[in-house]
Amino acid sequence: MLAIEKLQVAYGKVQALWDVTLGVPDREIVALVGANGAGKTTLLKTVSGLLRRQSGSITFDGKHIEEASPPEIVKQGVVHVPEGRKLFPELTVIDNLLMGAYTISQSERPQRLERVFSVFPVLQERQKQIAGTLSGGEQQMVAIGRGMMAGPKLLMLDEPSLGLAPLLVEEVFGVITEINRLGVTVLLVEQNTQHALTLAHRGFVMELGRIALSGSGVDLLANSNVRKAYLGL
Amino acid sequence: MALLAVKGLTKYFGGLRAVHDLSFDVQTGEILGLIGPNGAGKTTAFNLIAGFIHPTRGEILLDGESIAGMKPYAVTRKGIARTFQIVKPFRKLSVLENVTLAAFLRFPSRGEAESQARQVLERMGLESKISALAVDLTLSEQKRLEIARALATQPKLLLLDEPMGGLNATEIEQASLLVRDICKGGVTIIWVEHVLKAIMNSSNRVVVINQGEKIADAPPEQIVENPDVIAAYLGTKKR
Amino acid sequence: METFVQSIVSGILTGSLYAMIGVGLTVIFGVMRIINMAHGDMVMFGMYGAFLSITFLKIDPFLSIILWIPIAFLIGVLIYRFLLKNIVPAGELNTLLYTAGLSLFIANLVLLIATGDYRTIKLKYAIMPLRPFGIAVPIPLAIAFGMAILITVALYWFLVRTDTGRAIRATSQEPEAAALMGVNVDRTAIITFALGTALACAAGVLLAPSLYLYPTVGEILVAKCFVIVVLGGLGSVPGAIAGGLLLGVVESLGAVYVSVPYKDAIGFVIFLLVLLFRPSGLFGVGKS
Amino acid sequence: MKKIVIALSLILLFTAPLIVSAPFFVHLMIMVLMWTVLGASWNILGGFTGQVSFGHATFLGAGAYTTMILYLKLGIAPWYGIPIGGLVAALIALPIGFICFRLRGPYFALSTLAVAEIIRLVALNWESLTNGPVGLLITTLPDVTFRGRSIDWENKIPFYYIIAIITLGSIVATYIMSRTRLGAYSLAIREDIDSAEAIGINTVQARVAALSLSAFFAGVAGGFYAMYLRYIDPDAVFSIALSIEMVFIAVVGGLTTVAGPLIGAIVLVAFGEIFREIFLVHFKLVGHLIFYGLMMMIVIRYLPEGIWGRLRLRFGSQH
Amino acid sequence: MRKSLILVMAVLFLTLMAIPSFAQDTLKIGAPQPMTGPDAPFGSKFQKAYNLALEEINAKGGVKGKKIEVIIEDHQAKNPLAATVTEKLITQYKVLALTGGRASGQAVEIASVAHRLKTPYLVDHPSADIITSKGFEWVFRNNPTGSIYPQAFNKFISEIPGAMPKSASVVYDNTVFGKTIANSAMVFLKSKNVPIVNDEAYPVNTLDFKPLMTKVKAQNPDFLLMVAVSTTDAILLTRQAKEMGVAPRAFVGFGGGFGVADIATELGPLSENLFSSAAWSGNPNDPATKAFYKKFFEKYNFYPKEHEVEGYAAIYILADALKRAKLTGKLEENREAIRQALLKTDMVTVFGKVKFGNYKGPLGDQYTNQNIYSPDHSVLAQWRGGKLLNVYPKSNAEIDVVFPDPTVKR
Repeated sequence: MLAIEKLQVAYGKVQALWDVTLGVPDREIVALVGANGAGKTTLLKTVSGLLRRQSGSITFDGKHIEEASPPEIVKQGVVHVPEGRKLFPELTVIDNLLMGAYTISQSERPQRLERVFSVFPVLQERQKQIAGTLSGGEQQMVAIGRGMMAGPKLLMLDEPSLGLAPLLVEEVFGVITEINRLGVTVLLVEQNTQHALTLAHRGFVMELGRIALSGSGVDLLANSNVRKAYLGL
Repeated sequence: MALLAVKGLTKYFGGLRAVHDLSFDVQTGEILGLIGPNGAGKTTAFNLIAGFIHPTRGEILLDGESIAGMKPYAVTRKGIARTFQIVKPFRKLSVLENVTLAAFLRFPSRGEAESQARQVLERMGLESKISALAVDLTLSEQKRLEIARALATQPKLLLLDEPMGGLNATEIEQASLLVRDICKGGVTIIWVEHVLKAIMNSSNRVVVINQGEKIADAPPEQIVENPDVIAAYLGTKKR
Repeated sequence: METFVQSIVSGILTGSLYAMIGVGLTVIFGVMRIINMAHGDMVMFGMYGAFLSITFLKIDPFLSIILWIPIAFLIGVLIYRFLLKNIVPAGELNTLLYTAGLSLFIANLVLLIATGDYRTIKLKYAIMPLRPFGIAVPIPLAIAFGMAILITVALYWFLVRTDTGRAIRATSQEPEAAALMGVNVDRTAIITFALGTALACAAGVLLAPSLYLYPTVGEILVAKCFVIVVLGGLGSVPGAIAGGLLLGVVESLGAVYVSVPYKDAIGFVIFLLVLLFRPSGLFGVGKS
Repeated sequence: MKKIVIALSLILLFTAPLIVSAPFFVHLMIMVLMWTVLGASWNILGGFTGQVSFGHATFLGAGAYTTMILYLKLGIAPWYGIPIGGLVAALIALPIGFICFRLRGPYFALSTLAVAEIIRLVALNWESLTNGPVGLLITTLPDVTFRGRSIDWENKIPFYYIIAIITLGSIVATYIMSRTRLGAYSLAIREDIDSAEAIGINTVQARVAALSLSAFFAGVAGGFYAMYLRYIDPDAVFSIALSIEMVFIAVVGGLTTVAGPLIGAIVLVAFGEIFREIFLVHFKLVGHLIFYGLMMMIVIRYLPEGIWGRLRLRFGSQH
Repeated sequence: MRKSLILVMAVLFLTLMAIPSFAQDTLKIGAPQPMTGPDAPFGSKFQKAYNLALEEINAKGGVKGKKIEVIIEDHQAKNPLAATVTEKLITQYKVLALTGGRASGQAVEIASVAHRLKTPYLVDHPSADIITSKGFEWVFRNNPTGSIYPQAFNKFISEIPGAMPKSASVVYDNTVFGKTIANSAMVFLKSKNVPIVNDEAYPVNTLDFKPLMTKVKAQNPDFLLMVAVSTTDAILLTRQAKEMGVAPRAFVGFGGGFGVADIATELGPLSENLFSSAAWSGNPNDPATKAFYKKFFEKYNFYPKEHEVEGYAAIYILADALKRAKLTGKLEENREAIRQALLKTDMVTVFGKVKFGNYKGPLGDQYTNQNIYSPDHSVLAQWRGGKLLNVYPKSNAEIDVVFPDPTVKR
């Protein structure tokens, strides 16, 4: 569904991605793991059009999207839930969600909202609350819900468990599985490697701007190389 | 006596508990690794020690003297220097000027400060870049520049906030050597890092924090066996 | 007691117009980080607009607002597109000086065309004030107040209820995330600037019957605008409304109970205190 | 090469009124130099520390009033009054600095604006000291003998040399600042205030020091203003417009440069005169400020680093 | 970069073209005025008045066979610029004499420069006392000083039985002008033991006087004295005083703001019986004034007031001096000759009689070259049916005074 080939990206003079090739098959959860600064976020930002590549190609459903603007990419069905949630802190929950549906016609919105509320019942209760006053976990749910409002074919989640207590982490991962069951393809960037890989159909390990390892989630988990890449043993 | 002693350090941001009842010591000559998952409170702990934020509760003692609540410049004058996670060089100034500025703290005359700065830059392997503007350096060079700048204040204790973040494998190797070298030169180091390989290889001791609290404090080889640490890092297995 | 009530009423009447001008400035700042020194000149545009309507078109100035809001919006689009767009990345100080130049340019262009003569708008129905409960309420200001409330409510509705409005608020809070939602940030900037201009112009139309107008009238309003916007928190719309009303009331009470010559100083002292102790403004939501 | 340029500039500075002796041009040169000092003063704070002040007229006004009041009420001659005016301005800068430097960025800028307005209103209403809106006027200056000859204060030449020396002082001070610790610290603060703190710089103290130095020169220029123009009133010397003009001179000339303010002042005064001459006197149209505004916009748009700043980049000079 | 270079070149080129191209054989008078900036409206008023006077004089062959020319420069209401343009007019354009100035702050700079550079300066409108009380022997003033403005009012309350206020509120703009007039009026009232219940200075161009009037109303003054240099302020003061229900026996306005036709058109019935104590209100019965009004209206399509009359008169006074002065070829001598001629001026203009002399003002200042008829120019007028009619002193009166104000319910 999403195919990235030989992607090179740089911030000014600093090269961030080297020859990254990666594919996300339809209806799967793909986990992208790796240390801080390995280039995971850069990759997502490039796919969503916030950053421009130097070379390489990105295709979505067979169409080239390297040159498209962020709004165009959203309309194609690729939605990026950024790291640190990036909610609109002074907007209410419902307004945040409606912002997610910015590219969607008015008539379809109630239906979308309903779907988000069915996944996150707590957001229905809190829809009038100002987003900045929610707890971390709730904010993450708003962020994911906001992403879902655009009706994505591919949802890219950047560190959804970041800064959450273990119980909430559980919940978020549960939600991700559920979203996937609803037919949405998920590209998941995580530091919580074990958890992410358990969940994912397929995983890629990034290191220093390159894809270091890839394989099915289960295989990678069993792979002692992964442990080595992380704990230095 | 420990060079630095942190006792019951606590910081709340509004209702958010960033650091809670954190206590640890650093002995002179040590490299202490400080690790923990994102959002665990490592940078907050650094900011508290360096005076950038003031603790809600708790004590920070340097050589037995309390430095909690001091302004950052005063802390630096006492002998604690730091680097930043996201580099903050003086972008439009030359590399030499960046470091000279820091050297002014101990050498009020420009001549002496400059020669001190040149020495430090040489140790950091930046002598060839001396007249370049900081903004034109690579990330790895900028990280080294920050360390050089910190060292030029002649600290007893150096706080490194993710010096390896964003570096490639060879650069990480070089940086590890550099850190050990600095320590040999008589500077005690507290080091926050995500590149665990490096920290495990170089530290004398590692403190692990999670959600603002200390969960382990031991030599590296014990840390990697610690089930709490593994859980904090890799996440608990889905049951 | 009557004195007190009268001061409060007068303060609120004037404050409602301050608020409208402030809201325009604050949305522009929120989305584009432009401190627009030419904002007062947009008010001046509106005042001349009202004058033109009654003098040449024989349209009641308050009615003519329907005509001038879209025109001002268009002017805003043109100014942003051709004069401001490229300067914004140069930083706040340069943008500020640039708009100061723009202000000189606009005011003196009007001076050349319209000459410096003072102009007035005479309304037959507005000579004696209303006197509900013995409190004097001048008719032009009362109408202006009512319309200012209508316009502000309409604007509020626009910002809260419509997609574009929501996009404007979202962009001012998290531009990158807004882009990820599919918002065209560039277009939002144009709309916002045009909207701010239209608001300033509308305030001018409403002020015109209560004031004299001349090309450099904008100057006396600019400093007040800043006070209002900072009082409410840079970028906050409810803040600017509250800031405007607060400034109106403080000036009014200060003039009565402290001293007329120092009434402007009171505004600035409060301004300074807010800056020092609550730099995010009285209504800013915890953004540092 | 550089030394020759400096020597030539100095010679030019001190012989200019002998070469161009028409009194009007001497007057214009005096105004240019006065604006240079004001631009240099703003540059010391705004250029070096990056702290944008919109209230620098405060210091000009403080200097002007000090000089004037000392002369009119205590009979202290202006040549003592001018430096004292500078000192008073520097002293006033201390509390302003300690209050306003708690704020950063646009908030600092707006706070200076507020302080300036408050001080203007105080000057306007404290009649026993300032004579309120009526202002203060001096009609004659006291006798001074220089090398056995009495100085003719009705002539512009003595004023020219006084302001030339003050200008030289401000430029030398800027140069020295760029070479010393305070200057270096200021640049560090401008570049990154957190890093500056981290390397042991007391940033509040350094900024207050820069502000005081800056205020000193604005105050001295104010003292000169009072003595040369002989009349001051609060709206004239404490106005926001005056503060903005100082910013404009510094920015147009080139921030952080030593020669920038001089270039900025020349451009500002010259264009003001030229545009008035062309449009008002020649074509009898009130269009000169349209073009002045347009010129401001064009300069900021195409030369954001300032005229001297751009030339300096091109020729690789340091100052 | 390239664009700005082109602009600079274009400007330089234009400058070269613009090198003064004045006719050589005219008699030049310089007039610094605010042509731009906040005071721009006044600059254009004076420009119109000067032009009318010049047309008339030059149509009759000018003075000594030469035409008179007025060079207007723009000081933008900025003091340093006023000094600069004065220097320029005197030394570059080599004018024989100066007039204009508009606001007192700038006029003080002009007077100071003119005095130093020994060029006669005829003040036509600025009224700050210091302009003629600092011994500037090159400075002459036709119009009254600020402290003379309330003279007619002072006479009125002293001479009409029962008119002496029992209490008075005084509000004035915080300018040299407002302050001087208010001081002068208050000094007089205090000497008559009238309590001043409000003494309020307000900033020029205040948008809202309601708070101030609320405060005044609370004192319930017997007389309300208002000083306004700006017409906006005068209109808003009167309107809002009445709107707030301030109810004195008399509303008395001082200063240019209260003498303009806009008062009647703007305020309508609210202007009825409002007093205006002014330096000059023009006697419409005088044929010269009538003729001037007519000519002015024909040319500009509006009736002149104080400013236009002052500007127009100034040109005639200078023309008269030029006529009498013995002009040689040398500029310095010519200027001295004009000064001498001005010292001997004794004529009548539309503004009234002119003769310059030294005497003591109402506040004790020693005036130099101040029109000795200034105190007599002061008249008390009253707005009646949309017209400003002189009511006091009797010799100048067009109609009987209405006092106390019957429209006010106390």
